[in-house]
Formats: sequence, structure tokens, C-alpha cells
Amino acid sequence: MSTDLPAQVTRTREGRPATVLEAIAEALWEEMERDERVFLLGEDIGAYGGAFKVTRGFIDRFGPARVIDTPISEGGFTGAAAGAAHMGLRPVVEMQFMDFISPAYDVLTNYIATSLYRGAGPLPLVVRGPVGGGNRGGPFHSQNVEMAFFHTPGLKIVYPSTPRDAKGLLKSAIRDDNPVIFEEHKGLYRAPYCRELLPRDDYAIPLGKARTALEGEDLTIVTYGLMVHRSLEAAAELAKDRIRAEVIDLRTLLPLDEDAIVASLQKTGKLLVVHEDTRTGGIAGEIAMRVNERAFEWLDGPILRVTAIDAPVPFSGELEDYFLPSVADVVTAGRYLFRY
Amino acid sequence: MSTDLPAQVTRTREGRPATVLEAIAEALWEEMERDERVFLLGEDIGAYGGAFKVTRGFIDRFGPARVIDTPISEGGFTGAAAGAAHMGLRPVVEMQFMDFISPAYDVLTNYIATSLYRGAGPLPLVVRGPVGGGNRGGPFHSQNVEMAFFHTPGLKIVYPSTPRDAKGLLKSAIRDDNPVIFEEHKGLYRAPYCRELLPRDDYAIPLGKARTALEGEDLTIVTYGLMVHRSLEAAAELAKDRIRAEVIDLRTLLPLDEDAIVASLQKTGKLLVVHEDTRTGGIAGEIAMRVNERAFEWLDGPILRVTAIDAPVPFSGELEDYFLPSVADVVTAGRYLFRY
Amino acid sequence: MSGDAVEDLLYQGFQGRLLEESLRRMPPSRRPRAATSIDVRAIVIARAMRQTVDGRGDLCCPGPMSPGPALAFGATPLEFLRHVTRKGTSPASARAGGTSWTDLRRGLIGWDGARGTMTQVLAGAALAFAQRGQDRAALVFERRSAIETGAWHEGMNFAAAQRAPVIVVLAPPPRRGRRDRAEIEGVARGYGVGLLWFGGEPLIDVFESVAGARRRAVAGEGPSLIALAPRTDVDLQASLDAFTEWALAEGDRTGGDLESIERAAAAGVDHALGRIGKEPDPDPEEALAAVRTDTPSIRPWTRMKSPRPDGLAGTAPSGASGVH
Amino acid sequence: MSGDAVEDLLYQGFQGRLLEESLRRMPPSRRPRAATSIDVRAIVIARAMRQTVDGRGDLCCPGPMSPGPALAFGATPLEFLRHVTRKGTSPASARAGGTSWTDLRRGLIGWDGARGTMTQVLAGAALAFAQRGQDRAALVFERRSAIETGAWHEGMNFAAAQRAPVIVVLAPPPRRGRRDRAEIEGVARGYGVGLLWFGGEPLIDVFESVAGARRRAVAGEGPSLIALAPRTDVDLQASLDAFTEWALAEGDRTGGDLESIERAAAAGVDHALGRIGKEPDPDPEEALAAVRTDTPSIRPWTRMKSPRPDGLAGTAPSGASGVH
Ligand SMILES: Cc1ncc(C[n+]2csc(CCOP(=O)(O)OP(=O)(O)O)c2C)c(N)n1
Ligand SMILES: Cc1ncc(C[n+]2csc(CCOP(=O)(O)OP(=O)(O)O)c2C)c(N)n1
Ligand SMILES: [Mg+2]
Ligand SMILES: [Mg+2]
Repeated sequence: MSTDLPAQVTRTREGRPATVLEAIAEALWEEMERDERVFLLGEDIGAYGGAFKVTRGFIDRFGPARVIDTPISEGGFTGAAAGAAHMGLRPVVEMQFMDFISPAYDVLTNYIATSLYRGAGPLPLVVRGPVGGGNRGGPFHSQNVEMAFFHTPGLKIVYPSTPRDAKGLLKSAIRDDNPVIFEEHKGLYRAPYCRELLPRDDYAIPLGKARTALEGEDLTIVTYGLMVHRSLEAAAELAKDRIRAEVIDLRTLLPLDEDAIVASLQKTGKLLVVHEDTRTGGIAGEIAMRVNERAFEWLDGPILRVTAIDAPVPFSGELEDYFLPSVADVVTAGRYLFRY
Repeated sequence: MSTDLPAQVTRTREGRPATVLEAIAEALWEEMERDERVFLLGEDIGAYGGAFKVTRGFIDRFGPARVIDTPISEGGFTGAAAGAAHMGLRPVVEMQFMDFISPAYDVLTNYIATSLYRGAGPLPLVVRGPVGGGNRGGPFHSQNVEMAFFHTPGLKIVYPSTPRDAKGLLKSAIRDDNPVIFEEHKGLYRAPYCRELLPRDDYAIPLGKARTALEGEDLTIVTYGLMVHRSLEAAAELAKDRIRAEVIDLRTLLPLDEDAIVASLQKTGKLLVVHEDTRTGGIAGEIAMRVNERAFEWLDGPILRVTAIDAPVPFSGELEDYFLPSVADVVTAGRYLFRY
Repeated sequence: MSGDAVEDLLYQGFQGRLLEESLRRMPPSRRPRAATSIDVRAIVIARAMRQTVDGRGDLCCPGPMSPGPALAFGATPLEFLRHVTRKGTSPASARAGGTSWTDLRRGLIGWDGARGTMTQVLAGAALAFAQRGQDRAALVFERRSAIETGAWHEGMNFAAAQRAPVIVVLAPPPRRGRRDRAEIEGVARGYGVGLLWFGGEPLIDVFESVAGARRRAVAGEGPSLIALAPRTDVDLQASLDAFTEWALAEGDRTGGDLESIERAAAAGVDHALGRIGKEPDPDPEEALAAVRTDTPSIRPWTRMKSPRPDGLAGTAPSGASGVH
Repeated sequence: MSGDAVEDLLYQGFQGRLLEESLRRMPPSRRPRAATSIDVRAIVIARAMRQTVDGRGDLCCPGPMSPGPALAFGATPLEFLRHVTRKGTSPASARAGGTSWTDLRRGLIGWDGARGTMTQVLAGAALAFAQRGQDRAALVFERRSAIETGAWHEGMNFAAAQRAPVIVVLAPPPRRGRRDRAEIEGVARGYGVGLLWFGGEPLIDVFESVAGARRRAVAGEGPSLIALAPRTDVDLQASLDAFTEWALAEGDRTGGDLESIERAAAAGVDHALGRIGKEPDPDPEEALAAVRTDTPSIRPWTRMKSPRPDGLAGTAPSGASGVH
């Protein structure tokens, strides 16, 4: 039976480990099977299967009414998705690259995020797509988009770091009654080090809850997405100096799980925020404010951050590597903070 | 001679105090007189004189080629302004309400902000318009837009609080070789308490430099825009309890004058950030991070903030008053921080 | 046109006219900022759509032309006044008010933001109808200026590409110096959608044309664009009067019937005007909570948890409910 | 068409063809992500504009159709390769590369982001030309899909409303299932702009038509839209061959002249291919600084000032240039 299915949705059925891309494809497939209100919109997601082939074969199973190839008009089809959501459907919008969510910025922040508030009821809608650098994509195919939306009341923002989380969080996002921005780091899509055997049951991971990726006593590293893996590498490096870092994977950025951050900080007394996104106006700031408001006296050192440089993402490999935060940067900052 | 001029640009010539609106109109007028490369684009800014009448009479003096009535297409005419800037002109774009800058979000963040970086040279362009609540304008005519752009490398953001600053900063913005977002609080446009005699000479106020609006020893209040006035009221209230608050008016939000913030904090040891914009992801976070990075050990208490509630701006007066930060809120937080 | 529809149109036409007059008389401070002029053609267009009140009928965005179409979709004058005067008995009215008035069960969806957005949204709603094979269509009133926005083009293009059962009205006037008929004709041709152009024709003809466009849309023949040519207030009044005369001449209605409809309509408006002043104001805590469906109740700015390790706040200033 | 133009077109046509072939042969890891196919019609269109190299000529956005129009605007094969392979000798190429290649003095402006944006930007540039009464025009190559974006409509509408001297090319192919000719014709009619439709006509005719459109644009008669009908690679090659034959037949060129042009063109491409591998990589500190004109030099993430009051950092970890 599963021989009829697109390969990228069969890993769990076959008892084989899944990549992040396969986990996402499985979540979409299973939710479309489970709930006929779920449908997909995006550029070339049908016959072509999407730029990253997440939806390869979906149109054969679900037909062109549920796998809709749209014109190149991110604002238009995101607005249309909102209309369909008002009428009880549960659209999942794919941005070919999340960088192209910008033309939908107006409708997302002004119309969609305010819908419930304005009395138009719940608006279940997911906008998902690939983000992140390290792929030599240049300034328009490498961005992280969380901070464009983090300031907007009414939205949720999810950014998974593992196959298990990607599948469970995407299912929760689709079932959520609020609009959710779902970021998928393209560096994790097919990363060999990031394959996992997923639960066979229909599991979902609640939005708004962080995960302790590594327990430690000396220092808290708060991070998400690809940087969880970089931070774990750094933690292994720090462990050689007997510095025990705790790594918190936020999973959901909005709402922010401040309880988890505060609890970890109250244990370690030191806080380092690591994000791939650029520095000024990054999420580290909000985390710093929350910690000041709730746990200032537990701080045994300054809140610090390791981030990308304040510039557009460079095209050349040399520049991009310099631009992005590295494991060595996290180790340097971790050591500094530990000795503070 | 000045009888031929539109009334809103004659205050300084006549030796009379100017409102913020008049100061802005004077800046535009004088820059257009001084430099023929400066021209204006916006919805109904010509014959109609603009929704707030900032440009009333400009078209008679400068003609329709330099005071351009645009279609309702904020993205389109902002993109066109960029093209004109490439060719050596200095466009000043008016958003009828700054809330409608959202359809220009894509071109501003992806095209305009990255122009110099991508090798297309300087891009001198100002986008200005009314922001802010308290006018019963509801969710789409009351927003503050700084945080939509604060995270974008390449832009500058200016938000004046007085007629003198408004004029001097707008002149600097027009003369600056970078794209500048210029926010004008509509609650200050014609506020009677906010009239000033302006210098007769052609003065400009440098971007990126904060101003000490009030000196104090006990507590630093960092703020900008209309909230400078609310904070000064609060400081007067606090002074009755012998709490001497220092009020720093940021004037430019991007680049952030972290030196001024740090210097004041090093004097007072306590920091309260006040912004009218909503709470989560507001500018207070970045300020908290910068202070942690540069002056953590000087903190004698947590960095706190007084802001609007995390919601769209309400339409009803009762709700809007509740939503916005008030003088009483600043006083409460100031007392709390003083006694901490 | 059924007798029911004629009756409704007369009633709603009279109410619309009275509401508009009463708004013009309101003091500027209470007068709603949103445009409220009534073009009776809009009521007719809205009434020509099929409406039921169980959330399964057509969907209409009255746009800045409300209240006309809202009345046609079953709204009462009191509800209308609540929204434009931001009263709290409907939380949405206090929060967004005016033309953002939304009641999906009744098929009303409002908006007071960027031009063009609602064409996108209603195109998507129509898509949902078509996907389920329902006998439902969507109707959106935009101002003529919407055609200047990219948002509108993206919505219209999407609707056309999907053959979504949506009817898009462009209401006058065109803005200063804009090309008019040629631009709209070019667009209709470009997107391959039907175009109806309404000037001063009898309202009954407007009604039948819209009903036809709706039938075609629901049959999968794609969207229609309706352009309303500008008319003076006097002309609009005259067209309602002409319709009244037509109703008298064509049907079995008497002058007495008409007077009774007009009296009933006026009573509804009078009642609403009397009541609206007494309506309570909204409660902030409740009204501002609905930002996310699972939002915890609003936590105002100074009411954060204590930043002190011992859980105790600094001495709370007297009289301040502030920090605790 | 002047003899100079014919000569240039032959040279650039040959170079374009060779560059395209060499890119196809590059290993995937070095092959530029951006589309690089050459439609010789694009070279002809670009060459038909007036160009000078002092920043006072026409402005051209080659769009995803480069390198053709870039060559016509005076770019060398080496410059082209630098950009598509992200080399550092031009900082912009390393930072944004590919089709974001910009050199305003030469009249080239590149972009590899959202469809539609460059129609807005070139409309604004054209407006600047018109305001100064200059004999300059702007030319932008968009893919056909740009017409689907609201951004493009806003740009085109602005250009039409301002009668800006801009020529907008929509290059094939239209995307799957899109309406084609009718949509473009509708749009041209709607915005009231001229439309040129190029299929397989001789390149000389394309040249003359574009030159005419440019004259009209500069005379204030408004923008033109050019649609290129899809052609196969074979057809495109054939049209270059036909042009070569025409040049032979019409002018006083001999077969020897042509061979010499072709040899020179090939030598330029060979030289570029040989050089490009030896070009240095960019220097990060320098290349990343240009974010604002007054940007202080880049301060990497861990190199913040000490957060300690005494100005001393914690013990710097050995080997790390990090915190200081
Ligand atoms: C995208 C967008 N930009 C700006 C506005 C602000 N705005 C509201 S009404 C208006 C003028 C509208 O002109 P028009 O539609 O011709 O006239 P109306 O009859 O609606 O006043 C503008 C610019 C808006 N609603 N949407
Ligand atoms: C606004 C926008 N959204 C998405 C993209 C990403 N994108 C790049 S090429 C492409 C497909 C373009 O199709 P088409 O223009 O027909 O073909 P091509 O350019 O490949 O010849 C898309 C969606 C983009 N460049 N701009
Ligand atoms: Mg970012
Ligand atoms: Mg805000």
C-alpha cells in the first residue's frame, strides 16, 4: 500500500528515520488525510511538488482543489487563505522561500493577526516555508523572518529544530485556531545528522512550550532552529572545560515560553541567547526584558547574545560563513560568561 | 512677501512659535527651496494638501512635478521613489497614515534597505507620515511602525518629540544618504503645549544622537515621541516625592544612541523604558540587551518598561485610554524602581 | 424579483436613507470617521444575493459603503449605530468599530483598513464555497480606488484563476485625474471576468443583472466585476423614488402599504437612535483580551510579577493598583 | 540601424551565446543559481536604447535575462562571470551577486528578489529623467510571471499615470496554466500604454520598433509594454544566424569581417573564463561594512565592549580573538 505514496511521507510507516523535510511532509499528509478542511496553497506546489519537493505527489492524492498552484502573489493568496479560513477551512500556505513573505506582510499583520480582535472569529491558518542561511542563497533566499512578525499581537511563530518537533509542532499549528508562521530551516531539511525515528501514533507537540535539549548547571543557552545544533556542539566543547551548559530550544517564539527561560536561569544564573537572525532588534532583546522583569536578581552576569551580523545575508560563501554565528562564537561567549 | 506663502510655513519667518506640524512643513518647504532635487510623493498631497494639510499650498509653489499625487499604492510609489533616488533625486514620500506603510514593507526592507550593500550606491529617501494613538482612529489609523523596520540593517528611524527637533531632524533626514523612516505623532501635530520658537537659521539636528530632556540623578527614563511629554509629566510628579528622574529623548531609534543611554544609566543605576508602541518585541528589548552588554554591573535594579498592551489599537475611547501607557503608569513604575 | 425582495428593498431603502440623515446630524465628535454614505444601488446589489442567517448563506463585505448592504444582510439600525459609534455591547464594535463590523453567521464581514485586501479575502471565501460545491457566493464592495492597489489585483487575479464565485463591486467616485472606464474594461478583459456597468438604470434591472451574475458565478463561470458609475445624491434619491413608484405600479401594493413600510422603517431607526445613547461602554479587560483564541487575560504594563527573588515587590505606591 | 549597432549586436550576440554555453558546462556547485539564459532579442532591445557610459545614458535592469542586456550596456564577459560566481573584486558581486549586479554609471541595475519590484524602481528612475527633461529612458526586463504580482501593477500604473519614459519587457515563458496574450493586452489597454508583441520577426524589426517606442517615451507619450512570445532555443539561435546573414547581405561586411568579430568575441570569453578562477575572494570586514553610507565598521557578535565596570573582560579564552 505504501508503495503508492510519495516517498517523503512513508518513513514512519516503514519504521525508518525521517529527516526534517520528511517529517514536515508527513505532518501535512496526515493532517490532510485526517481533516478534509486542510488544504495547501503555494507557488508550484502541485504538479511540480514545490521548490524543495515537500509536497511531491500530494496533488495526485488530494487533487488540485486541495493542492492549489497560485499565481506569484504572496499577498493575494495569503489573503485568500484568510477568506477560506473564515469559512471554516484550514489553509496551509507555502512560501517558496520565506523571504517572499514580505509582500504578505500587510495582510498578515493588519488583517489576519487582528481578525479575532475585530470580531471576525478564529482564523486558523499556517504560513510555512524554508528560512535560514548557509546555502549560498544570497540576500533574498536566506532570511529568517521571525522578527518581522514577533511584534504583532495575534500571531504565533514556530521554529522547530528536529524532525520529531517539526512534525508534532506542524500538526499543532494546523490544529490551532490562530494564525501561525512556521519556519523551516533549509539547512535542516535533509541534514544527515538530523534524522529521527518518529512516533507511530498521531502525536502533536503543544505550541508555546520550550524543550530542554541539554541539561546543565553553569550557564543557560536559549536558542532555536538550526542554532540548537550549533549550541549543542558548543556545549560539548564547553564540557571539555567542565562548563556544563543547559540548552533550551524555544520551539515556539511567540508566545515565548518565559517560564522555561526563567526557570533555567534561576538554576544557572547566566544567560546566553543564540540566534541565526541578525543582531539589532533580534529576539534576544525581548528575552532580556522578560528576564529583567521576572528574575533580575538571579542574574550572576550580563545577558549576552551570539547572532548574525547586522547586514543582509551575503551571497559569497566566504562572506556568509563570516556573517553567520558559528560554534566557535558560542564557545567563546560561553567561556566568557562562565568566568564572569 | 511671506503673505504669498502657505500659513503653515511662515511661523519662523514671522517670529512666532511653531507647532510640530508647522515645523515639519517648514523643513519640507525650506529643503525644497534649497535643493531642487528634493521632491514629494504621496496620496492627495497636491491640490488637497494632504490628509493633515502638511503640504497645503506646496503644489502652487513647486508644481505637480515636485509635489506628486500618487495612486493608492504605497509599495509602487515607494519603489518609484527609490528609482528616482538612484538617479540623484531626493524623494520624500508621505504615507497618509503610517499604518499604510505595510504594503511598502517588501520594497523598503528588501530593495531599499539593501541598495547600498548590493552595490547600487547611496539611496537618499525619506518616508514620513503620522503615527500614534489617542485620536480614536482605531486599529488602522493609530499604529506606531518603528518595530516593523528596526530589525532591518540599512534603514534609519527617526521619531521627534518637539517642533525644534522635528524640523532639524527632518532636514537631516532629507540630507542623509540613507533611507530614513520619519515618524510624526499626530497627537503632537497641533498640540498647544508643544509650540516653540524655532531658530531662524538653517539648522539641522544630527541623526543618531539622543537628547537629555531632563537631568536627574535617581532614575533614567529612556523614551521618544509623545511619550517624552508623558514622561516629563511623570517626572514632575515623581519630583514631588524627591525622586529625580532623568529623561532621555532618543530622537533617532536606528541607529540607537547607546552611548547616551549607557552614560545616563551609569549615573542613575536604574533604567525605565517608556514607549507608546505595544510591549512584546518593542524597542525596550534592544535597549536592555545593549545595557547588559555594556553596563550590566551598573544596574541597581531591573530594567523595566511601560508600554501599550499587546493588542491592536482599539477604536473606542475607553479602550484606547486603557490600552495606551499613561502618566500614572510611568509614575508607578518610577516609584517602584526608585525604591527597589 | 420576488414580492419579498421588493418589500425588503423598500424597507431597507427607507431605513438607509434615514440612517444616513441621522448620521449627518450627529455632532462631529460622535460622528463616525468611516464613510457612511448610502448608495441605494448597493442595497439592491446586496439584496440580489442569496442570504440566509445561519452562516450558510452568501458572504458580503459592505466596505466603506455600509450601512446599505449590511441592512440587506439583515442588520438592524441599532446594530449599525452600535458599530459606527463604537459601543461595547458588541465587543468588535468597540475594538474596531465602523466598517470593520463583522458577523460571519449573518454573512457580514467588515474592514476599514487597506484598500484591496477584502477582494483577496472574499475571493478565498468564495473558493471555499466552490470547493464544497455549495450554492453560495461572495460579494465585496470596494471603492474605485482599490483598483490602484496591487493587493486588489492579486485578489482579482486569484479569483479569476480559481473561477471563484465572487462578485466585486467598484464603487465611485474615481479619484482625481484617474482613468476610468477604459482602465476597468482593460482589467476585466485581462482577467477574463464579466463586467457589469451600472449608471442610472432602474433598480429592478440592477437587481436582475446581479442575480444573473451570481448564478453564473455559482455555476463555475467565474467572477464578475461591477462598476458603479458616479451619481449625484439627488439622482440616488430619485432612483429610490422611481423604485417606489415601480413597486406601486407593478405589484399589488397600495399607497397605504407603502406608508406602512415607511412607518415601520422609521420606527426602527427612531428606536435605535433612542437606545444607542444608553448603551454601556465596553469593559477593557474583557474587550482587549481577544487577541488570540487562547490568549491569557490582558496583563497591563506595570502589573508584571515581581522581579525580586523573594517574590516581594517594592513598596506599592499608595493608590496605585500598579505593581503586584 | 547604424553600422555601429550592427557590429555591436553581432559581437554581443556571439559573446552571449558563448557565455551561456560556458555556464551550462560549469560544475553544479559553481553554476550560478540565477537564470542566465540568453534571448538574443533581449540584447537587441537593450542595444536599441541609447547608451552612454557616464551615468547619463539610459538605465537598464537586465533582470533574470542577463547577461544579454548587460553586454549591450557595455559589460565585459569577465565582469559578468565575476557577478554570477560571486567573486570579490566587485564588492557587490560577492554580497549580492548574480542578477543583483548594479553599476549605475554604466546604466545597469540588477535584482534577484521579488518579481515586480524593478518595474516600480525603473518607473521612478524614468520619472527623474522626465523631470529634468533629459533624453534618457529606462528599460526593465521582467519575467512574464511579474504580471501576477501586485508590485508590478503598482509600478506599471505609476509609470502610466506619470507618463514616465520607461519600457517594460515581459519575457517568456508564461507559467503553467496562465492566461497569456489576452491578459497582457487587457493590462496594456487598462493602463493606456503601448504594446509591442515580438515573436519570430527579424531582429532588425525588433530593433526599429524598440527605438520607436523609446522615442515616443522620451517625447512624453508614455511607457510601452513589450511582450516576448516564447521561442525555442533552436529558434533563438536561428534568429541570430538570420541576423548574421542579413548583416552580410545588407552591409558592406564580408565573411572575413564576421569571422574576425566572432574571433574577438570568443577571445573575450576565453580570457574571462581563464581569469575568473584566479580572482581573489572578498574580504569580510570590508565587504560587509557597506550597509549604511555612514556605517561604522562591522562589529562581530562576540566582540562587544566589556560589560564590566572596570572595563576589563573575563579572561580571554586562549586562541579566541573573541571578546575584547
Ligand atoms: C492601501 C491604502 N492606502 C491608504 C489608505 C487610506 N485612505 C483611505 S480613503 C483614501 C482615499 C480614497 O479615495 P477614494 O477611494 O477615491 O475615495 P473615497 O470615496 O473612498 O473617499 C485613502 C488614501 C487606505 N485605506 N488603503
Ligand atoms: C514575489 C516573488 N515571489 C516568489 C519569487 C520566487 N520565484 C523565483 S522564480 C519563480 C518562478 C517564476 O516563474 P516564471 O517567471 O514563469 O519562470 P522563470 O522566471 O523561471 O522563467 C518564483 C516563484 C519571486 N522571485 N518573487
Ligand atoms: Mg532578520
Ligand atoms: Mg507596534
